[in-house]
Amino acid sequence: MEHKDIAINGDSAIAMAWKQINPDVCAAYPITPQTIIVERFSDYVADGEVSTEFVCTESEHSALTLCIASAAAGARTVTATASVGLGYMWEMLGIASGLRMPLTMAVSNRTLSAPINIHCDHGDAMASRDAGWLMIFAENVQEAYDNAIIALRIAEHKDVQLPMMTCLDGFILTHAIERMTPIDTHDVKEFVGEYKPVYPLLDLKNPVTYGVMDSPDFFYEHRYQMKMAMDAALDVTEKVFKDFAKMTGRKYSLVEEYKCDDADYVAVCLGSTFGTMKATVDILRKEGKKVGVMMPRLYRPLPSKDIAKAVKGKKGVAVMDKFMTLGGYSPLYEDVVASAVCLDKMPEMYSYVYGLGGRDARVDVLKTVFTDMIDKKAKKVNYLGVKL
Amino acid sequence: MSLVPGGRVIEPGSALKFETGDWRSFRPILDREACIDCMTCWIYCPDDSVIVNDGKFCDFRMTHCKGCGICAKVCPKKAITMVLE
Amino acid sequence: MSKSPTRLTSGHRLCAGCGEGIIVRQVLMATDKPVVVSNATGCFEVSTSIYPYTAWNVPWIHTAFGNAAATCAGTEAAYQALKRQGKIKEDVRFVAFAGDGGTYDIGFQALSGALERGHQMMYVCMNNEAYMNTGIQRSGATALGASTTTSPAGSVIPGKVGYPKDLTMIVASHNIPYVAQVSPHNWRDMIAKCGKGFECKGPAFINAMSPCPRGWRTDPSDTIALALLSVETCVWPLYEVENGNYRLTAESAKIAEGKLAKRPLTDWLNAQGRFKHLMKDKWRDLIEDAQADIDKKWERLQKLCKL
Amino acid sequence: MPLFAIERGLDLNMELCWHGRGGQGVVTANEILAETAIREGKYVKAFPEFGPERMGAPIRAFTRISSDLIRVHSQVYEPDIVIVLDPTLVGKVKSITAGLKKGSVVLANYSGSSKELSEALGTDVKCYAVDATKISTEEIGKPMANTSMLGALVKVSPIVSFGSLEDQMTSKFTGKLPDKIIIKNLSALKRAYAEVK
Repeated sequence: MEHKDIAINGDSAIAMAWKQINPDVCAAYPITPQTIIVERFSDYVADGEVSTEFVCTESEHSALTLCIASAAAGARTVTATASVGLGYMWEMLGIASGLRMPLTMAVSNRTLSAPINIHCDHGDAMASRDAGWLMIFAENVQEAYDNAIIALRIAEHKDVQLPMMTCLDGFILTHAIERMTPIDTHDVKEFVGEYKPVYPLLDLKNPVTYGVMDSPDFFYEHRYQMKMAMDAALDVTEKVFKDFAKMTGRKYSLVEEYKCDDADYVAVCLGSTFGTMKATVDILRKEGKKVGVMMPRLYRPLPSKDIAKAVKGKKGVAVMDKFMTLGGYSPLYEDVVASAVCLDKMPEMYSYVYGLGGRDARVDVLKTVFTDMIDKKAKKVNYLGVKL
Repeated sequence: MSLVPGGRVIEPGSALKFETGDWRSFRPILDREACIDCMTCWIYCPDDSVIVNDGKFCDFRMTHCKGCGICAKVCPKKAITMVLE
Repeated sequence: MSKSPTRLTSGHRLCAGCGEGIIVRQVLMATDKPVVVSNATGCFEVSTSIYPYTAWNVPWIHTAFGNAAATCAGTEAAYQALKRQGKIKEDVRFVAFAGDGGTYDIGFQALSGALERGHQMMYVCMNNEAYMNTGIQRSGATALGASTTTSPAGSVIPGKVGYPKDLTMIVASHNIPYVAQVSPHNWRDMIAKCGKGFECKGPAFINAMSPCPRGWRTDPSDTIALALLSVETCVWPLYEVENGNYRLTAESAKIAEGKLAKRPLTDWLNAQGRFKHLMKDKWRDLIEDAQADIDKKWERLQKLCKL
Repeated sequence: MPLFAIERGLDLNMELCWHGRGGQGVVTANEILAETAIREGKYVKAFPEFGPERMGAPIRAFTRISSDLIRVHSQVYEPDIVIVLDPTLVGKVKSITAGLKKGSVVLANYSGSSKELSEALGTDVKCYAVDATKISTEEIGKPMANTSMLGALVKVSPIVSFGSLEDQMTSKFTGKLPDKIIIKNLSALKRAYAEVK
């Protein structure tokens, strides 16, 4: 079917996906740079373009609480947040996953305070990476939109039943207008399907108790069930990606690779930087340098095997974290190194911290990630572009 | 694994299987003669341990009664006494 | 009434003589419609949902401590959405239970937000004047001079410093359709008020006095007597605010009319171990201050009821 | 004939940098340009420089327009075209001329000549001036120079066609603004196209 491409920013694209999905409930609290999502969706509600019960709460804590309770009651539920808003939700993140609520949340990635800074880095997402949520990242507006639709199918799958965060870089994607191919609303509805809640509270004839007091006798097992669900999510995601490609022609993989096959040196990154790095790779390839870049599109669960396969045999791997762990190694670096432990021969692994608090990821600076590795100038841990 | 994911309990009222009767030091004894079936003990029992049948006092649910003694204190006819187990 | 279905079963693990079990049973008797219950973390939540058991015969959800109102609002939002789509036919009631810690303190923001948004729900606070679940720590509802584990009666400081906040009045200032104070000793008053709360259009708030034998250092069998005493001393006046109109009810109405004696605060203090230290001569001024505070609030409430 | 010919042919790949003040419609102009380019089947990345700035503060915005998929997400550092919406920024804001390279051009809302403009900016790249404040005041009735500047822009560099720009503006604002206002904006667009030097 012919579709007309549109000009749209990342936040509006999320709101558009929600409009097409027409979820039962959306409870949210506005925060920069997620605000446009909530504003646009409010427009849809005000104009009767969706039948969603929209609740604009008094805090992020309440927003996610409402979403959890709504999902428990049996409603398809979505929300969105960013930065310290995600931090304010933190208590409820683990409760959403622990209660196995398959809700979806767009996260317009922004750093955490202090000092307060409204710009993009992955501080919010990384501080929440172990909360039992599935996490997926987007390179551009198209992917942010696609992820918002794909996420429902993964989260709601009977073998998964976990909440899912769809991350999009704050401002860089949320506020930037790009060309996007929207999916026909009918196709979106067909793709996500009718919501089938598991043990809903509103099944009044079968009363269910949610949020019990767990003892040491059971808690570990309940956690282990979540681990099994995370494992299952890898297969489910691949299957959903296939279905999505059938519908749109857009093919996604757990780990996206760009010119990695014959590369000696590769970089690993998340989000919009993947795009800028592709352009960087193209420039260096023209200079005859065998470099490539990859992105674990699905970040939680971590596609460890695919990462190991992709870095196998490389001379050097630069892992780029748009976040800095203080007093330790940064998360994506740890994840990639741990994934590669199974290899007979570990490639040289370098940690690159970059882009904190909105520090722009420029092509000329990103080039040094590769050239430093090639010229043996890269240190074990590098702080790209920091002014000392 | 047979546990329902998320720690959900899908069997309502299953706590009935958990007997709190052995928490009790004192047990309520009813003087059936003095009882006027006013249900005062029933409405104030925190543990739903006054069994009522057809609007009449039937029995104490001794499997669950914790022996708090509220029923004895609120009985307008002083028909309930607490005795040491 | 005794034929209505049991919504909360035996086998919960509240302390013997706990006021909360009595309150919840009475509240749930106030409607014959299906109910969905939300619960804040606290004694009641813990005691009724110890895995793999549940004392609940109705749908019940607990998520966290400071968000019972938001949890309840979430179930209600889902209901509104599904009802609109015709996916649910029943006429359902939504009720939240929380302690004073989960209401006066950590859950206050969520409560205020939910009331302002106007969800169709009833929120019931079971006020035992401290964090009892975690071992009797002071809350914003703890009375002046009460000894708790974080406001202990010391040689220099005589227990809790400062008066409890008047949450019922604060909630009434949200101008929601129905607000009331209740006490479990008067089940008729309790059930009548909760019945109004369940049926009013918009949010309702019920604040219930909930004697706690463990935290108050009282005998479990005295729970109902203490509940009555809180009303007779005007520590806990029974009243309602229906669409902005204040009205005293039950014993409190009788005290205002002079048909029942208002008992001195010392009767209330003497009855409980948590106030025992106040009986020393050196804290006499404090008792007088506490009495004066109660008298002032009682006078103001009577004025509001005459408006 | 366009004043500044694109020699890249079909392989269009341009980077633009906008300068203006908060509230002058920089973001809207950028949005219209982006929408028009997509209407023509091009790829776009258009975004403002983000910050807590309020009404009146100097702000920047960036546009990438390409015939191919755009992968770079960073800000624009070596613009092909610089557009200045507010004449009071000329000579005052140094970043206007930052990163200019051989073949770059500057288009400014400026009442003087293009020669005076290049002198004021202290640059030897090709400069174009249009008195967009005057045009918009006369045509629209208020000094909102953003639509006029779009008209001048497509004259200087036909990154999108004038016709598509007219079409996009008409369809974007129909139903949202009174027809009279839309027509006035289109007149401003046309006049600036004709008057830019």
